[in-house]
Amino acid sequence: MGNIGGGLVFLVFALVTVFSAYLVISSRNIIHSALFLILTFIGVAALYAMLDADFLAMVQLLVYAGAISIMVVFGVMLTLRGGPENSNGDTRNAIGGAIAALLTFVVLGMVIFTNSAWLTTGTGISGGSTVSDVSWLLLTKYVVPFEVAAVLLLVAMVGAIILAKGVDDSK
Amino acid sequence: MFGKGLAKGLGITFRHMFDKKITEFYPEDMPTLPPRTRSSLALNTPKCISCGMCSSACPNKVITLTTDKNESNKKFLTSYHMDLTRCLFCGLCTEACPTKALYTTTEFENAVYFREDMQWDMMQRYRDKVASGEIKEEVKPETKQEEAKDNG
Amino acid sequence: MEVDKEKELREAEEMVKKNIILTTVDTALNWARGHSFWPVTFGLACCAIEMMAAGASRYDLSRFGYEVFRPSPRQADVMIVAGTITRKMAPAVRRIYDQMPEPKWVIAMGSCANGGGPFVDSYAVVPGADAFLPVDVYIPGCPPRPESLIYGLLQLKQKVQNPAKVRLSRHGK
Amino acid sequence: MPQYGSGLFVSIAHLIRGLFGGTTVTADVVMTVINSLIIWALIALAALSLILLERKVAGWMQLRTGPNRLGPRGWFQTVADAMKLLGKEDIFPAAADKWVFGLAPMFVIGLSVMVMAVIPYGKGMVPVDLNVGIFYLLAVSALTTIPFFMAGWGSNNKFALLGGMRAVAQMISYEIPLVFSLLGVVMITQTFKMSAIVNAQSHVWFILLQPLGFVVYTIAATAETNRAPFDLVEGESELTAGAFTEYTGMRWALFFLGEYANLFIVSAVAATVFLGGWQGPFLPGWIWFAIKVLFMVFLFLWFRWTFPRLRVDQLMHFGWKVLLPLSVANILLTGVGIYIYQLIYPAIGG
Repeated sequence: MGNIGGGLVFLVFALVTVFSAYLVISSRNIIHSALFLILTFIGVAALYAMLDADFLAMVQLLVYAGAISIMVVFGVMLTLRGGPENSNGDTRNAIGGAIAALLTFVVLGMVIFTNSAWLTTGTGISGGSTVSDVSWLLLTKYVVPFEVAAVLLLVAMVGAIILAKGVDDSK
Repeated sequence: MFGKGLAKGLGITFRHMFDKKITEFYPEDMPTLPPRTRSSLALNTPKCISCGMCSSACPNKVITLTTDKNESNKKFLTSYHMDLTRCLFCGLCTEACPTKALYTTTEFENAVYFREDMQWDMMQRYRDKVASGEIKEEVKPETKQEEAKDNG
Repeated sequence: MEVDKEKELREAEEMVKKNIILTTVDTALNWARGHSFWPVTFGLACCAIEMMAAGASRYDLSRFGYEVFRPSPRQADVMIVAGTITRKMAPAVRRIYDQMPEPKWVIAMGSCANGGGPFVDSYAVVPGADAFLPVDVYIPGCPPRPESLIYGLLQLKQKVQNPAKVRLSRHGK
Repeated sequence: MPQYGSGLFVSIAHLIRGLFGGTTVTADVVMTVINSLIIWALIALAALSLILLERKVAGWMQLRTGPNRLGPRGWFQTVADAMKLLGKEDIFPAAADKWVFGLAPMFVIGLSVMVMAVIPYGKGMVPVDLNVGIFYLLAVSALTTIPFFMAGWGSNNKFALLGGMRAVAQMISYEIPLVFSLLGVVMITQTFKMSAIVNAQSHVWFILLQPLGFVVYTIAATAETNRAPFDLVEGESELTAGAFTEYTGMRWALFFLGEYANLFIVSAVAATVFLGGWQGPFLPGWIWFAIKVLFMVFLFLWFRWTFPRLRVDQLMHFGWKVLLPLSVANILLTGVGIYIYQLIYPAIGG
């Protein structure tokens, strides 16, 4: 019963995720695309939660659905020219895009299925909360990648500030 | 210090929560308006000598009155209408009235449902008031004498 | 005239509503409506100052639940036309009225909104709000006291809660 | 300390559960349905009573009486308002983005229900006690920006769009201090679980250990719920009704409901995290919780009827240059404090 129910829930969320991801690229109105993107993120968060990765699910909600997508919307609105209708028309090189997407998919699949470390499907690192485990790993084993990511974000932020301030023409 | 003004403001609003309320409970308690409030107009018909001063004093042609003469060549009112849709309640008409027959009142419950109801028949209103006992019918002694003379 | 027709239509609508099932629901809704008129935040001239005074502490419209002045006509129930309607402003007033959701009512506050008031002879002034709006209650005064406005709103409450009574008051008189 | 009647609702829940066979799936499903119904009822009740309370408090602070006609002292005023709003015309603007416009109010209320599922209303009275409770709460309440944006966009109205954009900018800016202000408590308790955070306050409330965190939380929460002095989203004098300009009747009432549900939620979170939740002597836990929530609600109402609205730039300035550094400083102080405590505590023989 529980398994069937779980499978059903998974199916629902998977369908929602995939279908809204499809609508992101097929919507004519770019704002609708952005809103469907948010729905995709929420669906992915639900899938994470079903995998017992509750912390990751919440980060997905908070960061991607709550903040990043809003930033996307802001970006769209600041750069949108003309009306929103048909703002997301057919891409000129759909074939090239399809090839790129397929290649990415194949590469990811190869990484996942050839690397045995990805295939572990056992239980989590510990039965307790994933939060402490994640934080422990972030500040010990993966401290260097973590800090590198932070520096990357810092660079992006400095770049944004410089762009926002503009060039001083008087000098 | 930063935030001192904010704290002071919070203090003031909090104190006001327990202060005496200043609301006047109108439909339950009728407000006692100052006697010279100009909220409405009334005509004391017997006092009126039909001179038409009010009508000519009005800046907006609110007042229309018609008069007639009786057999002793004395004018009396046949109709007295006020068009409230134009009235300013400025009181110039009451100032112009030599006998103070027209006067301002403090009645303020004048709201009506239909536009026609704002055409006041002042003589009718006077009769209604007398009928409801709100004011006593005033019979001037001089009028009586004159009537007596006429009769006699 | 346009407005008269609108009024007639509305009364006809009222009559159609009077079938058995809808009557009770209607009574309940009318009861609720009569206790919660939310006016549009909107004033045209000096009468608006009295309207504000009616909302403030001394006269306190909130006792009746009428203090929720909504800035957007979409959420308002009653429009208090407070002040002189110039010919230039009339279309804007009409538009605000059109934007309000049914059921909606109009109160003409003060002589100007009733019938042009002191400016009735001016070429620039509309002689009364009922020239282009179906006015429900007229409040004479220049401007009316806050109490007068409260009385007007209570009259409107009477009208909303007992629609038949007001119709009778006209024809019975 | 004895608490009388604190197990009332828990016993009722056990009784119902027993009727459906204790730990079976049926019982779980029934309990879930009942819990969600209770949350819906709670939202309706909270909104109706808080709106009335707001109008009453506003009246008292302005030396007037507030609604006093319907029922005893005007208690049924908001019932009449709700009934009236049910009977209003439902207008869809011709140029509106139909789906986005229509769905936005439902999302607002849906998110409120989702958030209210993890709040501990009393001892053992958490509908869903998640491991990541408080983080879940923050994550879901971060999503509340989206319906506002949808409302602003979908209305196809200048005022609405400006209001929606303001809502998004404001809520994103104040989300960060809000999250950081709660982080201090999480550092002390070392858990995200709401019930565990309440249990950790059996000796001392966290408002005493985290006064700065409480202040930052209160301010950020005021902004997060779009209430004065941060009600720029709905700034009547400049934006008509902001994102809600085109909404009529029940659709608008859902936004209104969501606003007050949010007020209830931030107050409940403050009560849970800083004021000891349902902990308290003598009275049942859920009554203590209600008292604390009401205190927080009153605080927010008090702010609203005291302070004038901020300007947009002042709002952003305050959020990024005052609240954010303060909340980060709070995290640093808490870390140092915990470190010192861990040094000293063994030394004094703990």
